[in-house]
This record gives sequence, C-alpha cells and structure tokens, in this order.
Amino acid sequence: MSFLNIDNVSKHFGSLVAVDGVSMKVEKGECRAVIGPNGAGKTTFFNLITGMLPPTKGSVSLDGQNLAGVDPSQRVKLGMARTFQITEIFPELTVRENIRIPVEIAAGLRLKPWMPAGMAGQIRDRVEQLLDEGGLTRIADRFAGELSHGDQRACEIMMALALKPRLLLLDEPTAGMGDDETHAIARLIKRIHRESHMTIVLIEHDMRVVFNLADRITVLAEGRPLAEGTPAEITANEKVQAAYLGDAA
Amino acid sequence: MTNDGNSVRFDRRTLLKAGAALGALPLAAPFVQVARAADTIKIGVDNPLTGTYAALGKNEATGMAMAVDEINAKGGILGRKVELAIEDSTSGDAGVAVQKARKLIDRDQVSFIIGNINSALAQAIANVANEKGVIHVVPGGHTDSITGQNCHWNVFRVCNTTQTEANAVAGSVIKSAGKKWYYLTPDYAFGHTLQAGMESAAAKLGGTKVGADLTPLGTTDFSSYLIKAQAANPDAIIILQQGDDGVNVLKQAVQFGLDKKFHLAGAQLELEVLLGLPPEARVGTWVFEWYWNQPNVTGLKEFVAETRKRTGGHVPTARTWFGYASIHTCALAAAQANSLDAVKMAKALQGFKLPPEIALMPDGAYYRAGQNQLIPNLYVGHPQAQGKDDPEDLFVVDQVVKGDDVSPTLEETMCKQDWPA
Amino acid sequence: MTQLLLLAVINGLIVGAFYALMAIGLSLIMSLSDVINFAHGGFLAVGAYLAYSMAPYLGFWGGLIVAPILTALLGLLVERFLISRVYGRDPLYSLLLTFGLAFIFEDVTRYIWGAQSLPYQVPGWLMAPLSLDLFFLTGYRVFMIALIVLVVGALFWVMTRTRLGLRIRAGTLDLETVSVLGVNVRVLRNLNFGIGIFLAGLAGVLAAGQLGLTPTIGSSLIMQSFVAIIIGGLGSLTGTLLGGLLIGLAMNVTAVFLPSATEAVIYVMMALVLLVRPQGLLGEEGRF
Amino acid sequence: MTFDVKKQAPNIIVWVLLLTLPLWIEHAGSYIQLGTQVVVMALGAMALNFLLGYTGVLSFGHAAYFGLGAYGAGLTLRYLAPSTGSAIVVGVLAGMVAAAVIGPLIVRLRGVYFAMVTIAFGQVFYFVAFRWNAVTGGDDGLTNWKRQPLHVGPMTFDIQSNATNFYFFVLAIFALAVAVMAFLLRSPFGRTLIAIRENERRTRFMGINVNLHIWLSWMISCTFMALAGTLYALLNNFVDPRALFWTQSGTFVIICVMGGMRSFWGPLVGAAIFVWLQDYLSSLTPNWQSFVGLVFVAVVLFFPRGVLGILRRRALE
Repeated sequence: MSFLNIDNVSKHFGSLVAVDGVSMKVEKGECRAVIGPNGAGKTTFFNLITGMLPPTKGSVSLDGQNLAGVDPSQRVKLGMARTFQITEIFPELTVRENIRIPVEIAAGLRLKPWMPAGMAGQIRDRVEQLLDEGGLTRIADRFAGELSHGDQRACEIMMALALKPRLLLLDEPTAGMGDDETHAIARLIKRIHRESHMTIVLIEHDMRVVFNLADRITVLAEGRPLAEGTPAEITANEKVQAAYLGDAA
Repeated sequence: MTNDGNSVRFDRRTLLKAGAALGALPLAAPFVQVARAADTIKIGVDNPLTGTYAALGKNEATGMAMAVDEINAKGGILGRKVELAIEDSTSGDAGVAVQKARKLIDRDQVSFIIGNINSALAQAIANVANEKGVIHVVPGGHTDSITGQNCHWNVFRVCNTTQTEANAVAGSVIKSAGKKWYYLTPDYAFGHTLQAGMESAAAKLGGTKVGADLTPLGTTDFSSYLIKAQAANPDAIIILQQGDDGVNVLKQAVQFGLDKKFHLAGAQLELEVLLGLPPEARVGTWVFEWYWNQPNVTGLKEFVAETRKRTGGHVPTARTWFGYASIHTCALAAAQANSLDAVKMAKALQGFKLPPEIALMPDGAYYRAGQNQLIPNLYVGHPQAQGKDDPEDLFVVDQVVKGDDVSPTLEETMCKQDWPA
Repeated sequence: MTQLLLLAVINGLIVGAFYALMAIGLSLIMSLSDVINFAHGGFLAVGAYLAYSMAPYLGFWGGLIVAPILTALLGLLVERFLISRVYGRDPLYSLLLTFGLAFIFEDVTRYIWGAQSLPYQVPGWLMAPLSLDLFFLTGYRVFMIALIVLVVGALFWVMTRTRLGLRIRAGTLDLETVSVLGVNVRVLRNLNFGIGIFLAGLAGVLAAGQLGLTPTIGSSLIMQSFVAIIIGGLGSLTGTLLGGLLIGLAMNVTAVFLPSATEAVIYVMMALVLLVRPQGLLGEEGRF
Repeated sequence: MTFDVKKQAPNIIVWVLLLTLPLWIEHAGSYIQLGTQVVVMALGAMALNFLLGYTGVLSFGHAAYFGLGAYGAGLTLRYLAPSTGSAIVVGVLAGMVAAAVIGPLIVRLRGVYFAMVTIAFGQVFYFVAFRWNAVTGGDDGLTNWKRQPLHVGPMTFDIQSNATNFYFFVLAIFALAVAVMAFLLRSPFGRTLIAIRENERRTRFMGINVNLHIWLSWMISCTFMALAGTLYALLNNFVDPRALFWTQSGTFVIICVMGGMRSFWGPLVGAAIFVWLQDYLSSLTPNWQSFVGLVFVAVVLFFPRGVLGILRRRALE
C-alpha cells in the first residue's frame, strides 16, 4: 500500500466532468509533480485530495486510512498540509504571528485559553527555527500583507510546514513569480524535501521547477490521466509531447 | 494587561491622543447646558418627539409653549421667568425616558417635570420623580395605576384614567348598539386597563363580552383579528387602539364594510386619529377628553385662535390642552403654595380647582385630593365625515359628561399616597 | 371553525403577497450587491408620501405609476453616490450605511410631511367588499393582488427573457465572470438597485391605501421581509415569493388558534428551515 | 517581566480616566449616570467586538443577548430573590444558554446572511418579551423592582441610591470582564479566532474546526453581552423590549466601528462618543435621528477605521 493512494477519483459539476477516473500512488518521501495544460483539472484534483470537494466517485487514502467523508480540517490532523494557488496567509498579522499560530496548533493548543506553563519557550524556539529555515527572520516583524509575492509564498509554505505534516501539497508554488523568486522558492522546496524526506505533491507550470524537484511526474489532460513516470520518461513520452509539451515549448 | 503581538496592538501616542479626545469630549460641551441663571424657573419636559407618539407629543409641546408665554407675560412664577427644558423621551424606550428624567432633575435642576404620553414611560418617570421628590405632572398617559395603585404624593395627572373614559362611554354604546361586545385591545398596560374598564362598566349595565383579541403595538395588518371579530357576531366591535394602530384598524374595518354590519365603537378617540382617517372611516361612538368646538366656554375662543396662530391654522386637540394645563398646573401650584417646596406645592394642589380660562370646559376641572387626578368634563359623541364650518371640526358632541359622575371612587382607585414624613 | 380557517388562509395569502413584493426587492439587491438594505422601509415610506402629495394633481392612478418611478430614481441616486462606495468592502459597512440611511429617511419624511398620520384615499369603487361572506376581499385588495401578480410576473419575464435580467442573474451567481465578460457591473448593480427600490415604492403606495400614512410605515414591515428571504432562500426569486406567501399564511392561521404567537411563529419556521436546509427552501447549496 | 511604561500607557490613561470619572464628569457638563451608561455600553460593544473585530464574524443581532441579560436580571429581582448578585448570574446564564442553543444553527452561515439570520433570531426574544405580558410586562416593560444593596460578608455597599457607588460597582465588573476578554485574546485559542478573521480558508487548512471556534467565540461574546445587559437593567431599574430590538444591535455595531474595531479600547472610545453624542443631540434638536444617521454614514464613508484606527495609522506614519 502506498502512502497516498488515489483510486479512480472523478468529479462532476452538473454535466461538466472536471476529473475523470484518475488514480495516483505516491510513496513515502517522494516528490510528485502533477502537470497538465490549463483546464486539465489539476486544482480540482488537488481539492479532491484535501477534501475541499467531495469526489463524485473513487476514493483517497492516506497511509492506509480511507479519507471518505473526512473534512479538510480533520485531514490536516492526519498530516496533510497545503498551500494555495493564490497565497492564503494572515495579511494583517506579522510574519512571526503567521508562523506562531500553526506552531501552537501543531502543539495541540488550538482550544487552550491560556499558555500552558513551560510551553512558551518551546513554541518560541520552534517559531524562530521555522523563520530561519524559510529565510524569513529578516522580515519577521513586518505585516504579511505588505510582503513581496515570493516572501508571502515562502511564509505560506513555512506555515504549512509548521503543522508538521506528513504530506505537503503545493498548488503552483511559483505561479506569477519572476525568475529570482521562482528560483528561491524552488530551492526552499528542494531543501525541505532533502532535509526532512517530506512527501510532497505539487502542481506546477514551470517545467524547470518540475524537472528540478520531482521524483516522478503525473500528467493530466482534460481531467484524465495521460501519463506517469520519471522526468526522463515523461520527456520521452510522445502523448505528453503532443498534448502538452508541444504547445508549451 | 500587556499588549504583545498584533492582536491587541496599541501605540502609546495613539492612546494618549485618544485619551485626550475622550476627556475633551464632555469638556467641549458646557454650551449644551441651558443657562443656569438663578432668576429662571425651569420645567423639564420628558415627552416623545420621535416615533409613534411624535404627533401627539408635538401638540402637547404647542400647548406647553403657549402656557409658558402666558405665565411669563404675567410675571412668571413667584416673579421669576419660566423656561422649558425639553428632552425627547422617544415613544417607547423607557431607558431613555428615565435617563432623561435624571438628567433634567440632576443636571438641569428643574423644579417640575412633565411627561409622558406613553403610560409605561410616565410610570417610569414618576418613579424617578418620586425618588427625587420633584413635582411631576403627567399630561397624557392614561393607565389607571399612575393615580391608582402606583400613585405618589408628587405625581399629578391631567388626562383621565381609562376607567373614567370607559364609564363615560359604556352607556351610550349599549343604548345605540347592543350588549354583546367584541374587544380589539392593544397589548400594553393602557389597553389592558381600558378593556378591563369597559368590561366592568358594561357589566353594570348588563353588557357581555363575546370575545377579545390583544393586538401588539405597531400592528399594521388587522385583517385576521377583524375576521375573528365578525365570526363572533357581536353587537359592537370595541376598538381600543390608539394613534397609528387606531388609524389602521379603523381604516381596515371600514374597508371591510364592518361598520355596516356591526356598530364600531370604543372608548378614547383623539382628533389626531380622525385627521389621519379617510372620511368614510370616521364612524362609531367614542369619548373625547376635550374638544375645541364648544359653546359658552370661557376663554376657549381665544385659546383656539392662539393655537391657530402658532400651528399654521390648525385647531387645538385634547393634547394641546393637556400640555397647556400641565404647565399651568405647575405655575398655579407654586402661586398657591407661595413656595417652590415640592411638598408644600403638592399639598396646595389637593382639591385645587383650575381657573375657568385654563380649564376651558363647561363645568371646570379640579385635582381630586388624595389621588392627584384631575376630574374634568368628558365628551361623548360621534365623528362626522366632513366638518361643516371647519375641515377640522370632525366630532359631534352628543353629551357632556361630568367627571364626578363617571370617575371611580377614591377607594376604587386603590391609591394610597406616600407623603414624606 | 373550518370557515374561519379558510378565511385565514385566503387572507394570509393576500397579506403574504404583499410581504413578498417587499422581500423580492430586498432579495434582488442582496443577491447582486451583497447589501442588506435596511433603508428599504424608508424608500417604501417615500413612495407612499410621494403618491400622497401627487394625488391632488395626478389622482390615485397617476400617483400609483409616478411615485414608484420617482422613488426608484431616488434609489438610483442613493446607490450611485453612497452605497456603491462601499462595494467590495466588508459587508459590515454597507449594513451600517443603510442602517444610518434608514434613520435619516424616517426623520426627513417626518420633517417634510409631519408626524401626524395622513389620510390617503383610494377611489371609492375600489373600497367596497366584493362579497358579504368574504368581506375582507375588498376591491382594493383584489386589485392589489392583481397588480402584485402583474409586477412580479413582469419581473420574472425581465429576469429570464431580457439581456439585463440574464446579466443580473448571472451576476448573482458569479460576479467576477460577468465582469470579465465585459458587462459593466457598476451599471448593472445600479439598475438592479433601482428595480428593487421601484418595488419598495410600489409597495409603499399600495400600503398607504390600507394603512395610516406615517413616517414609520415601512420600518414595521421590513422584518417580515427578511424572514421571507431566509425561508425562501437567498438568490431565488421564486423562493422569496414562496417565503412571503408562507409567512403570510402562517401568521394568519396562527392568529386564529394562538394569537399571542402570531409574530413568533414565523421565526420558529425560520429556525426549522435553517436546521433542515440552511440555504433556504429554494436556495442554492453552497452559496453560503 | 518588566513593566513597559510605553506599552502600558494606553491602559494607564484609560483606567485613570475611568477611575476619576466621578470627580470630573459634572464639571464637564455631564452627569454620573451618563458615565455609567458609557461603561455599560462599552462593555457590550467590547463583547460584540470579540466576535466582530477579533473573529471577523458579523452579528447584527447581539441586542437579543443584551436584552436577555437585562430581563434575566430584572425577572430575578422581581420574582425570585432581592439580590443584585443573583440577578447578574441569572441574566448572564440566560444569555449564555440562548447563545449556546442558537449557535449551531447559524455558525455555518457567513457574511450578510449570518447578519440577517442573527437579526431574525434576535427578534424571537423580542417578541417573547413583547407578547408575554403576564411575566415580562410586555411593551410596558418590567417594573416594580430595584437593584439591591450589595452585601459582602458583614459589609454593605449602597449601590441602590448612591449613583457614584453604583458607578464603581459597574466599573469593577467592567474591569473583570475586560481582563478576561483580553486574556482570552492573548491565548492560543484567541489567536485561532484572529486567524479565522484574517483568513478563514487558511485557518481551516490548518486543521481548525472553524465552525466550532466561531461557535465558542459567539458564546463568549454573547455571554459578556448578557453581562452588559444585566448592568443596563440595574442602571435603569427597568427593562423593556426595546433593549432586545434589532436597532439596538446596530447601535453596538456602530459603536465598535466608530471607536475602531481593531483596537482593544476602540469600543470604549466609540461608546463614549456615541452615548454622549446621542444625549447631546437629542437635547438639542427633535431631528436628532437625522444627525445620528449622518454619523453612521460619515463613519462608513470617511472614518471606516474608527477614531483609534485613524490615530494609530497617523502614529505609524
């Protein structure tokens, strides 16, 4: 049994079929990229994994546990954390507070109306550690809403990591960024993957990023699985070239 | 409490400024205060200017202003000028009315307080006035308890009790309509006591109740109540709603043709309601507490003329007179007692008869001793669709009733006055 | 008793139709602009007073047509210069804005026309009951229902058959897409607000025929409209219509059996609907 | 822990002003009951702001819980026990229980829809108070009761006839309530509420059961609102259904916005301005409603951040 096991999921919106019978197996510690042309159903597919949408058919299981009927917040507790295509952070709070909130949640304090004795230092250290890892220490006291696009994205990724997930889902982490920012984010993801052996699934448009990061790649087109394989296999796949790389290149 | 983090974030300068602004607010306001000159006597008015009773409140205010001008023209109270301090009590918020009463008494140091049209507010103000020992005149809140169970030595009332009104009109309704009555009663103290009054008055004359419905204040659609009333097949539908509710229920009853099947009647009716009704809905048998078009009443013509001058040609209503008589009561009490001491003034008013040019009714009016209730004339009659000589002459007086004949006895009122030792 | 109940049902539908008229206007504005228009009752009063003031010159019929149009124009101006300025901000601000406007409307109408209730007359031949048994079916109320049916019918036609209507409906579902497609959202919202206020003005004129005309005539009707919208489902005009009829019915039937619960019953209905179908009877799922 | 004077300055100013209020209020042309009313309204507004400003949930029906507190206190004194303390406890419990029951029905809703449904539910309580004449006194209000002197052990505090003592009594409760709210907002739980305000989706994808947290915040907010309501009833020795009416809710919302929703003391500043302004305007002109309406419009269009929000921004610049 794979760590993340997606079995034949479909999603229909009325007569529109956004995702049609997609299966995917991701092993522990793997970095998987999901690619595909616009409208391929990637984000819908992501939303089926994270529980934002219920699948019309098929099932998703994490580490052997079937996730049918498990709502997004409970999936997070099972170790699933994600970022969004449009960065979702706490704009009116400082970066440090943005990180501090998920750290406290991960420490099991979500409903604590007081800070338990002895926890304060532990929390503070963990926040500083994450700020440092994400390269955010220099901007820790600025409001998240004022940051550059790249810094906001880094902040969001560190917020997801603060939850100590077993599976990290990144929806187009470099969307809308310049070369420098893209490079920095890719480096950050790579380091996370290498240092913590985190299982990562990411949707990405930028092929340089994909081939740089991914162990394996799944290609979707018009809601259907088109191909799956290592970067080298995908590059060589003619169907993929026809459907995707051809017009992307 | 410390403010770490963004959640509860402050800045010192901000708060310094805010604090300064907060402190400066009331400081910037001394001009609000009416001049506290030693040579004026202030009468506080805590009456509605907004909401359902705004129209009635305005008419009472007109009467009060007239009285103040007359008093000042004759040298004021004990040689000092009179001045009104007017506050909007709102039409139904007793919290506001109480707050304003405290403000008038504590801050403006008024010698008298006037109010309120709404019985509940009148009662609430009476409690404050009693606590502070200030003479309080209720111009137009009718609930019996104000000069009954909850009466106070310092609280006087110009308008009638509901029981008096009921006693005045019950005989006429039974004579003209019949003995089986269905009540439509507004659901607040005034309505409850008015219905109880009508029931007890009717019972003495052999009248019976075939049904009753309580309608909440502010009801707009009375059709469901009217359907029930007609199904009970009474001789008369007794409509006890006042103000806007009274307009709505009468308008709808007449649209449904109920005035042709049954007799529509009630107790208290006011000129303000008649003016708001289309001509065809001006029907029924009612009692007026005061009417402007009466023959041979001393000073009435002058009073009407003066009101017209002040209101752009409108005639005085009972409300105008309530306001007028309230203010004069204050001045007369001070003159009679030759003092502004509340207890002395209250004693001076026991059994006091209003002079005819202020009573403005055929048999005059006096404050009944031991109850502080004014006992005036009442006017039983019926409305007319169009005034003959004046568009606002909408009521025909069939019978002038003496207050003494229809008022409950002092024992019946259950008033026990609480004079200070 | 059966007869009483029957009368209550018929009467309830009549009253409900009137609530629906007001609620549909509110609902239109709420679904497209995300604004709870607390000033709706204020506009209703303005419509009624305008008709009253114009009656000597235009008569009842002239007033019936012109007053709602003038009210709608006032609505367009208010939307253009005040309400449109808070679009896109926290809904809190639009609520407070219309709440403040409601205060101003009530006070200004009192200032202009006075607090005294005014007699508004409808033609005499409309006043008489049609039959002795169904005495509450006066010509005026039948006329009122006919007019409401006509206007609501026309509104449904506009919403389903005209370009404006289709755009409004599309905007209700997904404003972003509509604006991407090149529709001027600003104008769309403005016109939509105007239509809503037209209905309020019309409701005002109709109400003045039955009720005393006072500055507070509208504020006493607005709460029932809210409940009608919640029960029927926001974003669904049919739902709002249904909601209006249901609460009219519920109130009148309750008045027969348990008069003191007349007002509370519609809130109980609302709670039940929310419990079972939070989006309202005909509301679309996932909208809220 | 060191005492940071700079950080504490706002708190010091607020408390000095409030504690010395009886000394200066009359010289400032006002009166002590108005000061008490400011504190009561401020407590209500701060309770609302717990939900509105710190959880980002728009309730327009909080007057219901204010009124429930008021009726709870009034009914207790009228029928059950002549004890100010029990009156407060009963009133607060009434508000809390009602909020707990209604919460699950509404926490799924958001935005204007939430606002509208809270108004409509609030109206239920209004109509109960309005129509249940035999118990509540209906439209006439609940009368014939008075707040009672306070007995603490052998000591008796006369809060009944001494307005200044009552002011300090209200202020003490205010201080306690505000301290609890501030403490909660600084806790991990409090931060999840702020997270919901900032970004509900992000918060849900942090594993927070958003509806549960909103329900808790709603209950805390309504409970303190009910506490403010009990004090309001005790202040006037009177309750009527208007304390529950939805327009009262609008008043609390505008107080929060006027003072500054994002500032802890904002609602207090807003209450001071609003209560004073309304008192002042309604003495000045019968058309005070228009001016109050204009204040609403002006705040929305020109000062959406409120007094403290503007001051803070200027200070930052």
